[in-house]
This record gives sequence, C-alpha cells and structure tokens, in this order.
Amino acid sequence: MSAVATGTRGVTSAPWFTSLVTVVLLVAMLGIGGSVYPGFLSLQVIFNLLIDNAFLLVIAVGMGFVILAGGIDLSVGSVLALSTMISAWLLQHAHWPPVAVVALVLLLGACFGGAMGAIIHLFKLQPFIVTLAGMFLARGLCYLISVESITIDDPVFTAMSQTQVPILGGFLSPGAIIALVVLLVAIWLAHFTAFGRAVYAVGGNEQSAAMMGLNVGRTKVLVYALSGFCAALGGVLFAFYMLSGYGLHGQGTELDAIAAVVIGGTLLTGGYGYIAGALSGVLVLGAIQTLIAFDGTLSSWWTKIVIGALLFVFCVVQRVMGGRSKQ
Amino acid sequence: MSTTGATVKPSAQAAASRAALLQHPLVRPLGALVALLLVDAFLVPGFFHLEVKEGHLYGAIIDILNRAAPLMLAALGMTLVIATRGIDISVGAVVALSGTVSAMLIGGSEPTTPMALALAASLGVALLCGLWNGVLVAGIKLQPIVATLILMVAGRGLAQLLTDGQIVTVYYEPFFFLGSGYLAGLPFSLFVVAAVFAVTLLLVKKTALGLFIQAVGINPVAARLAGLRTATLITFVYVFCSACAGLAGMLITSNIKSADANNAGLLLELDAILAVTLGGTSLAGGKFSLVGSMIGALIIQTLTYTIYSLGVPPEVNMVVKSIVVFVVCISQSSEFKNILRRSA
Amino acid sequence: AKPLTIGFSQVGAESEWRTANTASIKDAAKKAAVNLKFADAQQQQQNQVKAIRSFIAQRVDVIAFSPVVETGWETVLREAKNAKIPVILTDRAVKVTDPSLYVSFIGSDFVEEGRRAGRWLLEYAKKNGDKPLNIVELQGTTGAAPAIDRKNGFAEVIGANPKLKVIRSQTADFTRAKGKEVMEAFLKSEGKKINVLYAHNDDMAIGAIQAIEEAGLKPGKDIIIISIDGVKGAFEAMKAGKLNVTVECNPLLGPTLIQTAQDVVAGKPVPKRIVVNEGVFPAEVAAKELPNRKY
Amino acid sequence: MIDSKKPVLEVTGIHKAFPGVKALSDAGLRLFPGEVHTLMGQNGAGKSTLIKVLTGVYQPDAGSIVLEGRAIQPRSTQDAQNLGISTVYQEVNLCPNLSVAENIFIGRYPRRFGMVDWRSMRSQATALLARLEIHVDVSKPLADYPLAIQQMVAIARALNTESRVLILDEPTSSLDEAEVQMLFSVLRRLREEGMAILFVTHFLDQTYAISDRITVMRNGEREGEYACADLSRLALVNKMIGAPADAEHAAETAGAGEVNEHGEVFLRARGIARKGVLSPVDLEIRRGELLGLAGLLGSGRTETARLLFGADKADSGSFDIDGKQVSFSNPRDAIAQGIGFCSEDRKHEGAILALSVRENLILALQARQGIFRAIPFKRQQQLATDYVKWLGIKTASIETPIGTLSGGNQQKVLLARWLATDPRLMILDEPTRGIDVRAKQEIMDYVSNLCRKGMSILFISSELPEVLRVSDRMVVMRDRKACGEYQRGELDETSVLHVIAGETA
Ligand SMILES: Nc1ncnc2c1ncn2[C@@H]1O[C@H](COP(=O)(O)OP(=O)(O)OP(=O)(O)O)[C@@H](O)[C@H]1O
Ligand SMILES: Nc1ncnc2c1ncn2[C@@H]1O[C@H](COP(=O)(O)OP(=O)(O)OP(=O)(O)O)[C@@H](O)[C@H]1O
Ligand SMILES: [Mg+2]
Ligand SMILES: [Mg+2]
Repeated sequence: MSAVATGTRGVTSAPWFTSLVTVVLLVAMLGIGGSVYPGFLSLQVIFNLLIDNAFLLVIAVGMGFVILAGGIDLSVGSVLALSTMISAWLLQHAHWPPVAVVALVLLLGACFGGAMGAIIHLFKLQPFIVTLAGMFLARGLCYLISVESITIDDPVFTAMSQTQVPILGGFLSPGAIIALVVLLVAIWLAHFTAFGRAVYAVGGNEQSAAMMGLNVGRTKVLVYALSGFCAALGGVLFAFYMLSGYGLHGQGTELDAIAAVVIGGTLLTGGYGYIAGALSGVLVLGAIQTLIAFDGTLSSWWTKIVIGALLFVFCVVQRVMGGRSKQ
Repeated sequence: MSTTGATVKPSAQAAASRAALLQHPLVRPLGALVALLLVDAFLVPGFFHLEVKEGHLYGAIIDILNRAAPLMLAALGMTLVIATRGIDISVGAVVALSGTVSAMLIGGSEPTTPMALALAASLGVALLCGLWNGVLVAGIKLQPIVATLILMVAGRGLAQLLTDGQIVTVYYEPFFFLGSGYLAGLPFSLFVVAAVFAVTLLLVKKTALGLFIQAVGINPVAARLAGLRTATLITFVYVFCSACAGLAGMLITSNIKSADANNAGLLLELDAILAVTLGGTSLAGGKFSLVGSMIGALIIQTLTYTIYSLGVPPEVNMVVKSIVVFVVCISQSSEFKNILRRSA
Repeated sequence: AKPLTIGFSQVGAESEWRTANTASIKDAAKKAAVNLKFADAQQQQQNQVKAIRSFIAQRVDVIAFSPVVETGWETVLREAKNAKIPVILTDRAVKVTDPSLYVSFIGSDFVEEGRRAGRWLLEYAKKNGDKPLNIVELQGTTGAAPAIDRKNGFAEVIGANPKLKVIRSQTADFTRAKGKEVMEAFLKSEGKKINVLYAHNDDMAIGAIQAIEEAGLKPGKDIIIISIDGVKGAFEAMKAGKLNVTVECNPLLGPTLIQTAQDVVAGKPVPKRIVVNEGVFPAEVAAKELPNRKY
Repeated sequence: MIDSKKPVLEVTGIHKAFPGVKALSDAGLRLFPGEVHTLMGQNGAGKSTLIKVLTGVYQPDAGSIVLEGRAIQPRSTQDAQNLGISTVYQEVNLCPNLSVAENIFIGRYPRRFGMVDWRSMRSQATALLARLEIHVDVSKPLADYPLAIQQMVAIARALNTESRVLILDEPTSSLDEAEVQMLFSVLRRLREEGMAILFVTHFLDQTYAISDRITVMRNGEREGEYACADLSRLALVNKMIGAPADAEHAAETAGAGEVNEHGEVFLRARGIARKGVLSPVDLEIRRGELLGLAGLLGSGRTETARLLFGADKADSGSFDIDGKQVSFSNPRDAIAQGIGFCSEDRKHEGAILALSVRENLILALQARQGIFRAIPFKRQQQLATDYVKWLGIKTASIETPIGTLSGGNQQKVLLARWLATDPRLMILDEPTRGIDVRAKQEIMDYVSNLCRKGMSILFISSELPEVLRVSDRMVVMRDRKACGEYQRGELDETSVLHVIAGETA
C-alpha cells in the first residue's frame, strides 16, 4: 500500500477529491440533460430523483457500511421484497396497526441481516455465498406468503404515499425525507461513533483490527444487521411508494445498490470511501434513467446500451480525474 | 543452523498425512455433491438408471452433466478471474452476445456463413468483450464489479440490437451437434468442457500461469515488484473468462437451437460465482481450485435437477435452494467441525 | 395543430411477444404521426413509475403503459390525474380503488387464455374416448401475473373433468432453455405417464418439444402439447405436427391504442375495457395461418 | 533485589504446536514491574509465538499465564488489552486506510458528547508522536507513510495505555539510531513509572543498552533467564545458538576484509528525481562494488532504490547501464537488465503470504523466464532446498506457506528470491531487518562473496556500523538528496553521524 501511495500523493489522491469529481460530473450530467431536453432542469425533476430512489438510497447506505467493512450483501433486494410482502399481509389480512407492522418489519430485517452476519463470522464463510443464500431465502419466503401481489389500502400507508411535502416550490415525499434523515444519521454513525470507525478498521485490514483489540465479530454482525435493517426500511419506503407487497419487487436492487456505493467512491475491497457517496451514486443512476426517460426515443436495447455507455463515461472520467490508484 | 528442530517425527507423519487427506480442500465440496446424489438416489426413483437410447446414454445423470456444461465453462473462467481478486458479472451478457452472433451467422437450414467461420466469429466477439473488461480493469483500473457491470448492461442490449429483440432460430443440423450431439454415447458438450478444462489445467500446472495468477491475487504490489506483468495477466484472465462464456453461449444456443438474446445466460454469472465459491476458492483471491469449481457447478445443477424431479412446488424452490446452500456451506466450514468436536 | 404526444412505458423486452407488442405500438404511432415517448422499464415497476413521473413532468397528452404488475399504481396515477393527463392501460389491468384513475384498458385477459387452453383440452379428451390424461404444466415466472392467471384459468376449466390430472407443475421462467431443462426432468421422473403438456407460453413449449424429441418420443402425438401466445415459432411447430394448439394472445395493440388515445384527447367517450381479437389456433389451421403471422 | 519483588507476569510450561511444527515446548518467562526484559533467540526460536500466546492471538496447547497473581486465559487481543497488556507485534498490525491519529486511538477514542472527538484526538496524537520526535500530519492515512513511521505509530499506540505490561516485538528493526535512542528514553521513563516491559531484538547493542534481564529462547524452549550484567555477549550468543560460537566477535567488530577490485561502471544514474519525494540524485555503481546508502529515516534512500528499480517512474534524469542509456517504466525492465530489489516492507511488498516458501522463492526467477518456460518442479524443489540450507531458513518444509514462518525467516526467503535470479546488481533495502546476529553475519558474508564474484550491490541499512563495515563506498543522503560520498575508511561512525545530521564534519 505504502508503495503505491508514494507515487500519488497530493491533492488528486485525497479521497474527498474523488467525491468532488463525482459531484461535478453529476452536475454536468444534469446540465447537459437540461440543455437537451426541455423541462428536464425543473426543481421537481431533481426532487423526483430523490422521491423515486428513496428506497435505493436507504439500501445503499446499509450496503455502504457492509462494503466499507469489506463484505457484501446480496440479500437486500429480496429483503426489500419480503418486507413489502410482510407489511402488506399484516396490514391487509391480519389487520395489524401500521406502526406495529413497520416496527416488526424493521426488527425482522435487522435480525435477518444479523443472522447472516453471525453465520459469516462464526463459520468464517464468504459473505457472497451466505448473502446469496439469504437472497434466495427471502425471495422464497415471499412466495410462501403469497405468489400474487397484495394491494395495501391502509390509510397511514396511503397518506405516506400521497402526501407531498412542499419544499422550495417543489415537493418531496415523506419517504424521500426519511431517506435523507437516514443518510444523515448514517454519516454521523460512520464518522463519529466507535462502531463506524471499527467498520473502517475491519474493512482496512480485518486481521490488524483484531490485533488492535477491536471486536471484529461484533462489528461484522452489527454491520449486516444494519444492512438488513436498511433493506427492511427500504422495503417499508417501497411499500409507501408502491402501496403493494409483491415477491418480485426490487429484483436486481442489490446490484443497483452496490453500483451506487461503488460509483460514490467506495472501494469494494473495503476500508476506503464515504457513506455520503451513496447519495451521489444513487443520484447518478437515477439521473441516467431520467435522461433516458426524457429522451423517449430509445428502444429497449438502445436503453441498455446507453445506460452502459453513460456508466462507462462516468466511471472512466471519474477514475481519470479522481486518479486514486489504491486497489 | 538446524532446519530440523521443529519437524515432526515419522510415526506421527502417517497419521498427519491421513489427516491431511481429510483436510484436502476438495473433500468438502465433493462430500456435498455425494450427499446430494444420495438424497436423489433415495427420493427420486430411477435416478441412477441409465439406458441406451438411439445409440447414446440416456438418464438423469447425463442430463445433469449436459445441463451443467455451460455453467462449468463459465465457472472455469470465473475461477481465474476470482483468483486475481476480481469478479466478472458480464458473463451472462457475453453468453447472450456470442450465442446471438453464432445463431445469426449460421442462420437457416443452409448456413449463410460457413459454420467454422461463424463459430470463430462468435468466439471473437467474446474475446473482444473480455479484452474490453480487461482493459477497464487492468488499464483504467476501474473496480472489477463496475467495469464488468458496464458490459453486463450494454452487452445484452447489443445482442438484442442485433436481433431486434427476436429469438433467432437455427435450422442448420450440423450446428446442433455442439450442444445436443453425442460422441461415444456421451453428450458432446461434455467433451467441449473436458477439453477446455484440460487446456486450462495444463496452462495452470505446466506453465507458470497458476503461480502468477495466485501471486497477483494475493499481493499485487509484491507481484509487480517481483517482475510479473500484472496488467497483462489481469487482462488475460478477463479475456479467458469471456472466451469461456462465449463457448458456453454457443453450447446453449446449439442446445435449444435458437438464440434468445433476452434470456440466454440470465444470472449465469451468479451461478458461476456460486460454483466457484462452493468449490472452495475464496473471493478474496489467491489459491484456487479448478476441479473444485467443476464440482461446485455440478452441485448447483444437481440441486436444480433435484428440485425439478422431486416435484417441489415452484413457490418453495427458492427456500429449498437457499437452505441447501446454507447447509452445504456451514457443514463445509472448519469452524462447524470445531463446534461439533467441542460439543461432543 | 400540434401533434399528439403519447408517453408509453413498456415492461421490457423479455420475449418475442413483447417485442412484437412494442413494434406494433411504434409503427402505429408513426403511421398516425403521433409523437411517441417510449420508455423501457427493464421489468421493474419502479422504473415504470419513474417513467410515468417523467411523462408528467414533460406534460405529454396521454400516458399509456403495460403494467409490470397489477398493484401499486394509486399514487402515481393520482399524480397523473392531478396533472389532467389521461391514462390508458395496455396488456394488463391494474388494481386501484378509484377506477377513474385510468380511462381505458386495452388488452387480453390472461385468465380467459388459460380457460381457452383448458376448454380445448376438455374437447380433446371428449373426442378421444375420455381416457384419463396426465398433464404436466410449465409455468411462467413465479409471481408474474400471466403465469398466475393462466394457471388459474386452466385449472378452473379442467376441474370439470376428474380424469384430467395435473401431475407436475414447475416454473420454467417463460424461456426456451428452462422449458427444455424442466421438461427433461419431468420426462426422467414421470416417463411414459405424461400425456399432455400445458405450457404458459410458446417459448417454453418449443423448448419442451426438443426435450421430448430427444427422449425418443413424438411431441404432438405421444404427448399432446398446448401452449399460449401464438408466436410464429409455434405455428411452425404446429405445421410440423409437434404442437397441438396455441391460444392466441394478441400483441398487436398499437393501432387500437393510438386510436383510443386520439379519441380521448378529442373528448370522445371511450369504453373502459377494450378486448382485442384473439383466437385459438389448433394445428389443423396452422399451415393456412402461418403466412399471416406478423411476429 | 528484583527477585524479592513479585513478578507481574509469570508464564510457565507453554506448549504450542502448529500443523507440522512444534513452535513452543515448555516455554516460559517472568516479568517484573519496573524492568526492561529482553527476549532473545535465533530466527524461529519462538519469540513471536510466545508473545502471541501471551496476548490471546493464539491459544496455548498447555501451560499457564499468571498476571498479578491471577491465572488468565486471554481469548483475544482485546482480552489481553483489557487485562492491561499492550503489545506491538513484529509485523506492523495497523489499518493502512485509517489516519495516523485513528490508528493510535482506535478502540479508545477521546469523546465529546458521546461522539468521537476528532480535534482532541488529532492534537493528542500529534503530541504523543512528538514525544517520539515524529512530526507528521496525523490526519493523513497511515499508508502514506513509510514503514519506519508506521512502526513508530504502532509504538505510540502501545504507549498510550494505562497498561502494566508493555510488549514490543522487534520494534527497532526498521528504525535508525536516533529513533532508537528516542524510543529508549521513553522506555526508561516508563520503567521508572513501574511498567514491566518485554522487548525483543536481534541487536546485541540495544539489548545491553536497555535491558535489566534477558531470557534466551532456543527451539521453542526457555534456555534460561539471566541478569543482563551477568551475561557476556559471547555467552549470550552461545546460549542462543546452543553451541560455542567462536566467530561471533568477528561479526561485531571486524570488517568484511580487503577492498575489492572493481570493474567498470555498471550503472550510472544522472539527476534522477521524483517530484515531492526525491531531489535529483547522481549515482554510480561499479561491477563488484558494494555501495552503501546511509541516512536518516525519510532521507530518500528507499525512494532512490525504487527509482533505480523502476518501481516508481522518475520524473527526470537518465540511466546508463554498461554505458548504454536505458529507461525503466516498471520493475520488469530493471529485472531484464539484471537488477534485483529486496524491499524493506516485506509484508506488503515482498512476501506473498499464502504461497509456499518454494513458490515465493522462485517467483522472480520464473517471472524473468516468462510464463511458458516453467521451471521444472524438480528444479524448483532443488533451488528451494538449496537456499533453505544455505541461508539456514527454518521452515517445516519448502511447501509451508511463507506466512507461517517467523519474521526473520521470511526475510531470508525474500533474499533468496533475488539471489536465485543471479542478478548483476542487487538492491538491498534493509535486508537484515529482523535477522538474528549469526544469520546476519552469514548473509552479509554471503553477499560480500557474491560481490567479489562480480555482482554489484546497493546496500541500504539504518544500522550505521553495518553499512560502514561492509561498504566499499558509501553515499550519505539527507533531506531527500545525496549529500556526500566517501570511500571506505575515509570516515568513522561519529563523523558520518555528523554528516547525516547535517553538521559538516
Ligand atoms: N501460524 C503458524 N503456523 C505454522 N507455524 C508457525 C505459525 N507461526 C509460527 N510458526 C512457526 O513457529 C516457529 C516459531 O516462530 P516465531 O515467529 O515465534 O519465531 P521468532 O522467534 O519470533 O523468530 P524471528 O526472530 O525470526 O521473528 C517457526 O518455526 C514458525 O515457522
Ligand atoms: N520522520 C519523518 N517525518 C516525516 N516524514 C517522513 C519521516 N520519515 C520519512 N518520511 C517520509 O518518507 C519519505 C521518504 O522516504 P524514503 O522511504 O524514501 O526514505 P528512506 O531514507 O528510505 O527512509 P526509511 O528509513 O523510512 O526507509 C519522505 O518524503 C517523507 O514523506
Ligand atoms: Mg518474531
Ligand atoms: Mg527505507
């Protein structure tokens, strides 16, 4: 490590610089969109990025912790689906009060993640495999509840779905606001608590962290529990957003979340990056989609090709300008 | 200075070597596979039954082997990528792309392009894909997962672009031999896998490739200082992985006599990574086992087949699959044995 | 006058059927000189919601979409309604408490398709001496609406004849490769017992036909095959005698959709439910029908 | 008089076996409050393993650990820390991604309103390091600093506790004289405060400079415990080796012999520089010459070596080899010209931990031969066995993963890696780090021998006497540039120290 770092000292190697590049690129992307597509650069379009991706932001925050700790969590998409499913079922068929439903779902999510973390730690298994199995399990449990989607018509959920909180002439959804609050709490957690710093230490070098007397096991279990919690919260937000529970919800969300975290400047090998990067990553992904939706002339395959191309341009420019070579 | 001070005595050595055999990294994946097969033997009537039909062997085992062929190929390539501490999630897209290219070039009952050329072209496309990934990872130094994410998204789009989103059906009989023909009573695809496997094994064992890949995976900085061409090596493994995926794509296309750009190889990358990890190779890079990955692929395919033949309701598929993966992994971990020993 | 702008959110490009559906809509829009904003959702509901939001932001005249799933549309449709943009559904209905959230639904009825497949089998059983028949079913993607509905419709009808029994039912994800793989497993474990195959779409049926042939059986004779969709490949298979019947699910909704959209904007009343023409094509008519197939 | 006190830590009958190796058998140790106790032994004697058992990294197979009269069984390093034992392990075990300050404080942050107080953490860290005469930006990541600084950070971390027992496993192996003196003065102060300090080193001078008592280990056993004053150097070495060592004194005092006859210039570097790291340096190495590079920490020696080897690219300047101009853009180019480089940071830049001794040993040779001309397995074994014998590498077998070897033995394997390529110029950056007295002499003899056969050597070491003893010529570096060049015999230790420190002698 030290060897590589010798060569790239200076401004461009500072982690904040990469983040800055990301933000600049994002602004540039929005600017280009605005100049090409009329109506693109309205405040509401930017807010819609947040509204539509609130659940992804929350999940990416959880994923950010896992990746910083050097792990990965593939189960988040399925846990999201399972959470929508359990919420819908409890609300519609068991007629639980919404607060109890949300509390239970969040608890279950945290337990699910924590259990995976415990398995990973106790049996020294690879996070990839364990969370992949977790992904199958959560998705499978959805179908055990019901194969069909369940509509939610609970008034509280409906209110959360349809309330528009006016801000600066536009509006945000309660879900988006919750997501932003989660982000702030997570930043605080990552940078100002012993837990957050332990996450960085474990991701930097697990063995050293243990030698320095940190409780690696507890940190890992907590990190996965946190990710499970975030996935469940993402599920709740998704249920607010869609007003339904469905076993096929959120397919591929894990990949989106990982991509968001990585684009936000976090190293997949752990230890380097900022939780706040999740926001820029999510916004980049959202902006790409919005650009395509505004274009409105692309066929299904051109959509994929253009997403790939934009990702490519973005990552390469970020890499070349941000120039961090720690790998 | 003595080098013998801490070596073991010969009497203990025999016991140690026996223990070492049980400690062999392949014992566990193999054990899991055998256990699954045993379950099948008990629960699926006629599972091991083989008969000769139309001059070739016919039975569940043959099906599993034949179906596992593309996965085994993908897992072979993925093993080397993972050994360098990388990951390639574009495998499925490359499968779709190369399958599409071969199907389109071969076309109707009379091929528009000579078959050899068509196959070479689709392999060429796969190689290009690999080169692209390799350059992004080794040249531009993008993180492997994002680098290959780009092709994962765009590759399938390209394949659909070529076919206008249609399924391309192939009518040219000789092409079918690749994926559904039989040689010496066994599916030809197995010979393809065996050949690739043998070549890879040879490369890894008889040249210094295996050593170099491990070195790069474990400590890239030290490997560079020892004079390895780290960038070339990394590019090579991505090219190799895509080539394997390309071959897998041709097998799949030939087997279903059509190329489905939308669905071919969907999520194959996940299964390939799962196969590699089940085979005992760590995602953290370094030591790898090609045989292990083969066994891993067979475990996955056997499991899928078991689920189909047991008549598990589709709603429960996923739960069953996840529980098996959990059980296999946990029972394989050495910690589990320690816990058993402690409680015994 | 300013040309009409329609925002259309498609599910994705997961099958030939879907591609034909997209092509039909694009063609019709071009013919009618309508400005079509097309967005592909890559199978994800949230992407459709995002697309609809962006249509609202762009103030299109009409929003149309093929919902990925029936539930979860209240909020965004309400936003569309508030923006006074009429919404037309194609291909699949949505479940909403307030039916005024959309003006019309054009498309097929998946349950009915399942029923038709079932009715054809009832007929067949009657004609062939009312012997007991063992059925295996290849389901679509678990949880997908067409899979659920086609299964239910079929089950509902064949329930009338106790001699018809579904002995195996497994998902094959609507794809050829999976159709073949699952059928192989069925053939190994059930062997000669299988009389009928019911596949939720043609692709799976085509895959399964290959598996049946490789097992040394004659598809269409040793095993009766029923499938749904009516794509070109199915007609070719029927012509070759390998498939017995396909229930049409018409993807060519484009002209109807554009017409309806124009009517809505012009203020003409449109029916809440527009059913498109769909037929049942047994093998006997395949040769005659094949040249007419556009997709 | 010490014996009248009660030991704060008493370890007896420790056994520890690894697969294929018995690392400790009946090892033991007594540690009294207010003493510096040195643990000595050859490479692979079991010193680090004993320390790891004491601090909960490994669980012993048998034996007892008594801390302040209470039997303890630390299950993890955290346990050990909570019990009041703080440790600096042999390999730097810190988190390279975290800032220097965090590495010192992680696990026991200063807090304000329950939150990590970054400001006070930084100022405390700066103050703590200043006590060790280290002045660095503590908010930069640890990975930005060279190994020596990292080592000091690890020490600072260990000092910053309320512990009763402080354990330092070869903390001085990458430090220069001044740093060592700094460390020692801190240790003396702690000793006065009543702390019990366990210290591991291979430097006899340091042992005698600081320790009160010595425990000698041999082959995983406690050979004996001695008061420092009662044990002569010769006796100490004899006890470590387990046989009378007659040549020992030679190692300490005598030079390497006559000045070599040198051939023509092999490598000439003109004005090589790298922005922010190294000012232009001219360097000339003749065939068969052993060129020493002396200087303080951070004086730019390692960077010079890296530029010569192509590990980093020079911004300016040029190289000639055999009179022909060359340019290196990566290590391969240098290797192709017959240059070898043994890095100072063996954990990150040298050893490939999960690979076997054999694989590590042949890696550079194989890399030079290329992928397809694989060295036959027999030949690999031959090479490995030979070097294991020649360099006295203590390993269960040549197939053992290098990561399980003791630190000194890892270093020897890496040395062998380059010797196996039969280089024309060998760059040795702190090659004797962590190598025991006897082996050190053997290695230096071996190297000088090669030199006499025509190999050139660039030798970097923070041990000034060593550099003075072996080099034919010596270049002194200061503030990232070369500031003087001296022929053998022109200078003695004190005058060099003046040059290094920047006072003209
Ligand atoms: N984790 C391990 N697995 C197997 N063998 C080990 C392990 N750790 C140490 N050993 C072996 O135990 C023996 C003692 O090693 P140790 O590191 O304690 O030596 P040391 O006295 O510290 O030597 P040095 O002076 O070189 O640091 C060595 O032979 C080493 O190979
Ligand atoms: N005491 C120190 N204070 C601050 N920075 C230092 C110190 N020591 C080394 N450095 C850093 O190290 C860089 C040069 O280190 P280099 O490794 O080339 O020197 P060196 O002479 O080989 O020293 P070392 O003994 O650490 O190997 C300097 O640019 C500086 O950033
Ligand atoms: Mg040691
Ligand atoms: Mg140095």
